[in-house]
Amino acid sequence: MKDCIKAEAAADLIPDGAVLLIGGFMAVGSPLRLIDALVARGAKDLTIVANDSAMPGKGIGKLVTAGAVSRMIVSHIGLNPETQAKMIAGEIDIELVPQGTLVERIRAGGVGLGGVLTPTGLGTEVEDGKQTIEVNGRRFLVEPPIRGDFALIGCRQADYVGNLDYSLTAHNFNPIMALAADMVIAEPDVIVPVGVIPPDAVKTPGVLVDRLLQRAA
Amino acid sequence: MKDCIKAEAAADLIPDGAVLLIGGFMAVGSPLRLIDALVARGAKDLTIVANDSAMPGKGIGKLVTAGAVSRMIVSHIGLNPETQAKMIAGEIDIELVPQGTLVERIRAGGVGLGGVLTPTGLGTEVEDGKQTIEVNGRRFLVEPPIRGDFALIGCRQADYVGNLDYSLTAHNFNPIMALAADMVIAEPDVIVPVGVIPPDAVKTPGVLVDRLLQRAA
Amino acid sequence: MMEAKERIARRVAREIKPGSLVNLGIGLPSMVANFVPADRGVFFQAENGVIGLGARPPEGMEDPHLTDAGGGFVTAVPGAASIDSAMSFGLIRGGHLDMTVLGGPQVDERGHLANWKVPGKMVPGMGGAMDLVTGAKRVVVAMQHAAKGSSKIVRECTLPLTAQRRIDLVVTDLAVIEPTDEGLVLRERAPGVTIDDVMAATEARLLVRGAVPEMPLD
Amino acid sequence: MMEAKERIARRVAREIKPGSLVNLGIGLPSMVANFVPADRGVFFQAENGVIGLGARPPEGMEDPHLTDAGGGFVTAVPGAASIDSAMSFGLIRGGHLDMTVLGGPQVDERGHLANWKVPGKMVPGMGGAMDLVTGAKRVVVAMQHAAKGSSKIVRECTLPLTAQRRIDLVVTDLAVIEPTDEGLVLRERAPGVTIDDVMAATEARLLVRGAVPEMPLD
Repeated sequence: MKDCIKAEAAADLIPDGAVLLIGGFMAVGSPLRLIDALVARGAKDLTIVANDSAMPGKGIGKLVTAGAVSRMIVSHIGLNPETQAKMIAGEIDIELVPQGTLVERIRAGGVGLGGVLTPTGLGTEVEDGKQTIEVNGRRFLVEPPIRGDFALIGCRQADYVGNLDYSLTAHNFNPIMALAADMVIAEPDVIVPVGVIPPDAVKTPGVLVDRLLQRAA
Repeated sequence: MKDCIKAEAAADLIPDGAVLLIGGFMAVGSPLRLIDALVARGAKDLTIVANDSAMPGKGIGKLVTAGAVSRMIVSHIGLNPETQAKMIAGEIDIELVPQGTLVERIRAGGVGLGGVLTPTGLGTEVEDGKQTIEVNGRRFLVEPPIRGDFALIGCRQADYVGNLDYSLTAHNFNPIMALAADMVIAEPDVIVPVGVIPPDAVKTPGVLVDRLLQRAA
Repeated sequence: MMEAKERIARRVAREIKPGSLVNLGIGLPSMVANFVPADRGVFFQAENGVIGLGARPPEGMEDPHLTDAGGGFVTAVPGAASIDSAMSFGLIRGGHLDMTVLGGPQVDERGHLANWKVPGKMVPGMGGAMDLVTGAKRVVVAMQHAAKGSSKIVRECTLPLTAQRRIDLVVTDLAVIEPTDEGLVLRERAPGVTIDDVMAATEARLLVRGAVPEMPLD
Repeated sequence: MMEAKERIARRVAREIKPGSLVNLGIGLPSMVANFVPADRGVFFQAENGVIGLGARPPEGMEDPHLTDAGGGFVTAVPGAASIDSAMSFGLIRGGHLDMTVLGGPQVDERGHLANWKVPGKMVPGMGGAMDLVTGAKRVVVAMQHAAKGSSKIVRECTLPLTAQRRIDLVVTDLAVIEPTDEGLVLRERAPGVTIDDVMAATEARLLVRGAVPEMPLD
């Protein structure tokens, strides 16, 4: 049985300066109550690893607006002008990573691989300063793994032992991020008894999950 | 709608000398009717990439007994004395690969990665003759990707557009191998109408599958 | 006369083969789906997580967990599959995607695309564009021939490249152009547009190899 | 007196922490599960594809799609999850596995394990052993102290190594031994066995640091 905690208690577990992997794609599938709780507690100096920074007033965009973020590793910030403005003003240090490379770097961090060998980015600015390697006569970028202190996961159902499932386009980065952090906190839409999610439907095994967020009051 | 063919027709598609990725773990989850059809057609000189060679009279073991195999890339042959005997006699060339490295090499072949960086095998015979690389101050083996001419996939259900699901420990290498071959032939227990496998339950999208095996007569 | 964007979308739709897997970028490229008949068995991928992207849902029946890469509500067609980002980009990077249609500020004579950054002005990030251009079997660029009076088909990209891979086809409101070893070959012209009109509107050198028929737009 | 294998399995079971994820090798290590109370919330992983491996099914109710890594029929406990080989070894290699219990012909003074090949005699292949020893948080070797009269705890492995990682604990029918920076430390002895008995049965040098109590075997 997993510990089940309130959003405020979860936000208290996460210190300023932490590296957070946050699931979601334009806020779809993001752990929205966890994000709100981090904003409410006045979190500072966070490093956010995520696909994107959503938009002002939505998902990760709220953390940007609140000034809680000092660094981001993301693939896209085009729909959040605040993120772009803060980057240009030097308030947020941003590393832009191709989306497929980003998810593989997180997976590498989660499954114990030493890095990712990919042709994506070769011959572009993404190659600048990077290690490359030749395998079977082809050249690849060597992209290092990414891990977080915490992974904040949005999901559809969790059962009492922490098994998770996801819905439609709300999967996105969540199942991969659940592999790659020291502490994994899942925010399910509903929590169900053991057995409601059958073994073949489990997408994140409970052994990966450390805490569940209580149901919304 | 996918082409649906008899096992004999599938075996005729696969020429002697082909490289086959075959799913299954000790024959559990293996495409058993496809294997029988290959044996029946007298296939020769196959390269088999699989977790293991099962045991005499079961799954891939039948291909070994029939003399259809000239090369294997596998993690374990301990339960098939015939495979070991044929290796020692020089009849089958065997590359032994750690199981986790094997599945990652196939995945790399399937998702366009240049190779796998892993600590598994460092300081052992597995390192002999291999390229290594240092990333973030740690040393890793560089293991090259694996692809097949064909992937032969065992699954539970297929729908008419080729979406697949799997049951319990019969998943094993199947979902990964379905990514990594020029032609993917799936052998389902049952074929069901579109919609019977809901989107969230699909484990191999039909776009990866080229042919379905007809139901058993 | 047909609106420019619709003309581009209709022409690109003809490039899509029955039964193929296709990714459409946001903006103009996403219009292409409107001109692909449902009976062709084409599956559209939204890189955020679905194979079998469908049209907008009926008002009031939107699912907040079913959106396209721009965050807009969509539906899923029968036979759709949910995928996570690792599978989504595994398909893109592993050569399983038959075609991608992308927009872009610039294409140059070597067939290079630049579409993710305008230094000093706009840095949206590459999102999935670098993976798509590097990994898709076929890359089609759908864009206006010119923006603010200047050609978007240039001698050499002045903006940062999206990939070193040569794209396969450019479809604009004026022409269809194929990058080749020799350079950009003019394949088709829009109805009522002459070869000279296209040349005049293009900064890059265009080669003429054989006939240059009008674009089919059925 | 308790049979040797049961003694080993009982002692190893005490190493398993509540709520942990544990992989048991085939043979002797698989017996350990019999001595772990169900209420401890331990999940056993079968590397072929299930988290939450359970005991043998009732006669006639076996599912051919639910087996352990040796191919034998098993059950799944409530809360079990099916996993494919990529996830299974992702868990093992990514440091998510709290403990693995493996057998082995040889452990040496540096704590190296050799358990996948006897050159010229038997080449079963490493299966998951190299990944398990490299990736698990804790590696416990469960084996007979000697085979055919000769010690399996040796000065230096003569068989090919499974990994360069130092394993964490060895449990035999005679002793519990912990590999350390200084060498192999004798931690416990079997009931009725003296320190001298253990030393005499062991090729490797064993260090004694403080008390060497009898193994608890409840």
